[in-house]
Amino acid sequence: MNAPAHGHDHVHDDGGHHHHHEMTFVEKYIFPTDHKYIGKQYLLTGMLMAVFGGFFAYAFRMQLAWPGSDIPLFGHMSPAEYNAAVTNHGTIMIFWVAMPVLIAAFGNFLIPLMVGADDMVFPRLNRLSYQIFLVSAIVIVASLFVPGGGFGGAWTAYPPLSGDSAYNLTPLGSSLWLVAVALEFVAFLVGGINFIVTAMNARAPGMKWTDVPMVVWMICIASILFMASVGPLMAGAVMLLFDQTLHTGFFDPRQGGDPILWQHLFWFFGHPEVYVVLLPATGMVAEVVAVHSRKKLFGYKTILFTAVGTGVLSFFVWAHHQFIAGIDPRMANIFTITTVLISIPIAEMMFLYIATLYGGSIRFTTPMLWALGFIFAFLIGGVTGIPLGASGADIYLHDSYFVIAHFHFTFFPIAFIGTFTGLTHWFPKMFGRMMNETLGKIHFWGTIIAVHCLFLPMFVLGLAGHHRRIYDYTNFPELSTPFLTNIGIFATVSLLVLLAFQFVFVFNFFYSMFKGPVAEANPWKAGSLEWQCPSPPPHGNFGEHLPTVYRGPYEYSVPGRDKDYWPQSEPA
Amino acid sequence: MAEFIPVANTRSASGVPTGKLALYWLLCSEIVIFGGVLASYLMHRLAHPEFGLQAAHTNVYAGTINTFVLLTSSLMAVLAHSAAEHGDGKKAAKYLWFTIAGALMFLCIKAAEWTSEIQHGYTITSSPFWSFYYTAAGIHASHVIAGALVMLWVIQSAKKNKYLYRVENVGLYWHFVDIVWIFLFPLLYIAK
Amino acid sequence: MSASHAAHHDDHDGHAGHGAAHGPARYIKIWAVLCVLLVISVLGPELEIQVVTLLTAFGIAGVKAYLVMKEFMHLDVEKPIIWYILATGVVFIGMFFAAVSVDVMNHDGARWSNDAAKRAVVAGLAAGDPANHHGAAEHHEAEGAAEAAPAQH
Amino acid sequence: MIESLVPSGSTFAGDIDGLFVLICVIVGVFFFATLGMFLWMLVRFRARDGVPAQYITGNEPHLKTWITTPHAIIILCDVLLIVGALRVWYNVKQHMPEDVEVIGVVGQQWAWTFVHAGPDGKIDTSDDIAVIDEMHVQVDKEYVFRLESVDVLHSFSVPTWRLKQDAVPGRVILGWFEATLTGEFGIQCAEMCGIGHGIMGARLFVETAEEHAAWMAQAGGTSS
Repeated sequence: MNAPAHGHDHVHDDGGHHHHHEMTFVEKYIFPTDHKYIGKQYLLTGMLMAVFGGFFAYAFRMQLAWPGSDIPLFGHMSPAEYNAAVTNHGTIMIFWVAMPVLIAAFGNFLIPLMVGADDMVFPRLNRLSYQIFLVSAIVIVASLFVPGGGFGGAWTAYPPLSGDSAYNLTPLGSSLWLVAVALEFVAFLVGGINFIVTAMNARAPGMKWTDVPMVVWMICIASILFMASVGPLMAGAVMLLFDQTLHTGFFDPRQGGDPILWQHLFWFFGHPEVYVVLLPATGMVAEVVAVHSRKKLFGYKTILFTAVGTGVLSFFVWAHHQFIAGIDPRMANIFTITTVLISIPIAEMMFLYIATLYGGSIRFTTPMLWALGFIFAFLIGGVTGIPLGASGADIYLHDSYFVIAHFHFTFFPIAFIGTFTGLTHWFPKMFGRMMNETLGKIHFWGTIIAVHCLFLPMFVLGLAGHHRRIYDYTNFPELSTPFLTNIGIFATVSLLVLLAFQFVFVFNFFYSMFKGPVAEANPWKAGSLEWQCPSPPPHGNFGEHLPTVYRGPYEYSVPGRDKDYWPQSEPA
Repeated sequence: MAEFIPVANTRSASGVPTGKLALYWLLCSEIVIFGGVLASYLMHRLAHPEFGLQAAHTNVYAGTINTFVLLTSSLMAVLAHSAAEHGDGKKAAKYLWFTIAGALMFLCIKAAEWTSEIQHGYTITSSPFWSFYYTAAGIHASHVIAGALVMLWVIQSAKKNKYLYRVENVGLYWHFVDIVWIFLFPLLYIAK
Repeated sequence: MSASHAAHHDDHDGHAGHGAAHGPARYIKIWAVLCVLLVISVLGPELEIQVVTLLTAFGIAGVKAYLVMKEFMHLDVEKPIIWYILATGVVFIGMFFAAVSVDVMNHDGARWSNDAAKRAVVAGLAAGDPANHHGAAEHHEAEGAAEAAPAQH
Repeated sequence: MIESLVPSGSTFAGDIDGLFVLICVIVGVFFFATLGMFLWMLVRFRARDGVPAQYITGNEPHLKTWITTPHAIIILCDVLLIVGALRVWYNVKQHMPEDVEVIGVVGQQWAWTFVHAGPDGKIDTSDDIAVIDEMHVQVDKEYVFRLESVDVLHSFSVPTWRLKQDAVPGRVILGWFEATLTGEFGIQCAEMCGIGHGIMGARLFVETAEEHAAWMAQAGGTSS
């Protein structure tokens, strides 16, 4: 009831500016406030940062397979460079690839469209969020080229190593790394508030909370998780920055500080962070599974409750990253219980996705293949987490390649398979053109096979005692037997194959963007609101009349209708 | 550049005005940030009796006056809200100026206090207590500065009787900053 | 006129029924109460009785925060969703404290002991003892000595 | 499963391996059952001309059973896993043998120092034998290790024993082990500790009582 009054205010008050639809190039592409362009900016920045992350992966896998050799495009790799490469690979892939693409790019693009709004609630705040993010991306890249090199203390940045340049030997790199991460958090706090408030307040008339598409829910839950968990780490980042630059002793035992405190501050954020990126990916998979099997989601509310349950439970499990890190062993018992219990909601979520396929009419389009690939790979990632969460087995597996294999089987499906799911599905809406299905399928099969060949052998390496972040295994006779060396080489070759297949995607992406067949408004015959406006949507999304919602987003194959989908905005 | 204020901004499906809802989410994120610092401080404080001896060197008078200043500026903020509620933007702007004056006074007292402490040799590296003292109060002071800047921006529209709901929102933020100080004051100054 | 304002106010912010209770006069009254509480919280610890210190310093901080939230922020008439939002932050921080204090607040635990913290306590107490405290310079020396000692074990 | 890759050389190594096998069996059953269901659905419900999808909301009792039953079984399996994990954890990390010889382990950038108790069996006495990057223990004898770090975090990891514990500067962390297999094994640092992390290894020598006494005589003689 007060809403029209506000709107009235806004229209008439802009300090002399008046609203016009023709925007200059700079307004439209460089400093846009339109959520779709900000989403695309996030997407392209994230993809660019993925090149950095991927290049690091290439470089250190080459070093591991053929220690000391000259790496093409990189040259000889020193231990400091190796550490910087693994550290920044992890940091960039999580904070500058998974987060911007999954939450910010898809959140920006999809939330206003899916809730039937013309933009985010705070478009300029949204632009600010991207600008802060861009600065953080520039800082993290700059940190690699300062004297002393990039920060090499692992993405967890455990002090005292990260807090004292006498230990890490990267006085500038470590501070810039920390500043970049903190700036990135600020960007996502601002962006997250925008997402949550948009979904809470800007829903189309008639849209009940059970009518909100799953991916919107997931991005909002993820944003809330992020917001509630990142605070202690923000505080910790300030404290660690003071340790680095002013030589305070928050985490320095020589001055009465406590390094364990940082581990808690970090993992209190770090574990929910996993679910921050997981939930948007599962949301996109839910959308794609429903649309491409022409089925209503199996138990919409149950999926939602499993997501909320996973999110809440994820706050109670963080110390399983620290079982052997010097925390009190009695605490480990509590955290083992909570960690193993988190398997219940997340397994149920996967069951419900698979159950959605039951009775469906599954079309094996590229997005559907990616969604199915996500379920398959994430199942592996999920079940291999159990030995790590069970404290007894973690004693041996902690910080081994088993951990690496496990979390890459979660993060690769999340960050890449999830992204490809969303990108191939919403590409027509984003760019108004269809992607090439044949190239898409080649890319899918190449990627999915290569990624399993890359990470499955690492389980074996981990069980054989390979530890993480080791520059050269030939220093350890037990770890450089011909058998283990060959496994490492096999993994590296798989990585090269994996990277090679990404060129297929990049070509398909840019070629289709300009030369692909023009897409109709609703190429997948989907019911949710974003498909009820033109492709690509104009500024303001739905034109003069924003939609009204009459039903849930997943009314597929309703008996008695001649069409097998039922748009949310179509009056009964 | 053309301003585009979307219809989305004017909707209120949750029943809470958009600006206020966003503000409370912001406060939620601030609670965990300050909570992180204060929880870390408290853990050390309870385990390190020597913190009490060092806390005895803090200037309780400065802290008390600063608490008084912040409480008063909070009063000004709520009076501004009251004026804005009655549609009197000019009066609201006036009260917000008083609030900003309070913020400046707070910062001046803080600066004088820190100067004297640093001259006495109590710097941020003196001991973990002083590290926490400067860090926690510093993070709080940065919020005071941010709040004052936002208020300057709100005043510009309020004095033209526009966007009066912003007066309430910036006031809410200011009360939060006040509440944080209400807890920082006994934690850093009084508990010995 | 004022009735219509009150009605508008209720409409605007959902402060149903409280339009009359919140006014400048009441705000000033609350401010006066807050100032009195501030004086009590400063004077309480002067008695140097620990229970009184805790009660006056932290109990009154709680009361002050409550008053600001209720009277100035009008949280009492806000929709429940606002409470849930704020409670999210508070609850998670409480949980963080509960779990982390086991490691950080204790200096001894099952099969571990935090010797650095114990040394810091001893050195800090020695340096902060009024009997031998003559300024920060000495304070630094004492700390330096405490650092040097354990390195030789 | 693990012992085919790394020999099982301590009293609790077998427990950890057994726990791992237990977990693998439980989650393996779930994994393959889920996968089978998944693949079956992909084949059974692939798009076919003239066969429309069904309208299922997820509230149908006969279908919901397929979710709630595995759900209940997962809870049961979780209890089993937790009991198994906590048993092993208690034995390795919480239980503590009393009155046994102590070995000091000190990590620093980038070497391990092992302080052996020497002939008198007591640490922190004059006959201690401190050796860099070499640890000598006697087989079938319980030891307590006292883990410290000088500078940054390190992690004392002995794959053969399935033993891993971080060393935290400023803290003293205790643990125990009993070797069951003689021979020479590797020790690594398993926590990022700077540019030399990749070379921070040490050798572990598990010896019979006679060999150990001989080493002690020789090392004690040269070091004093």
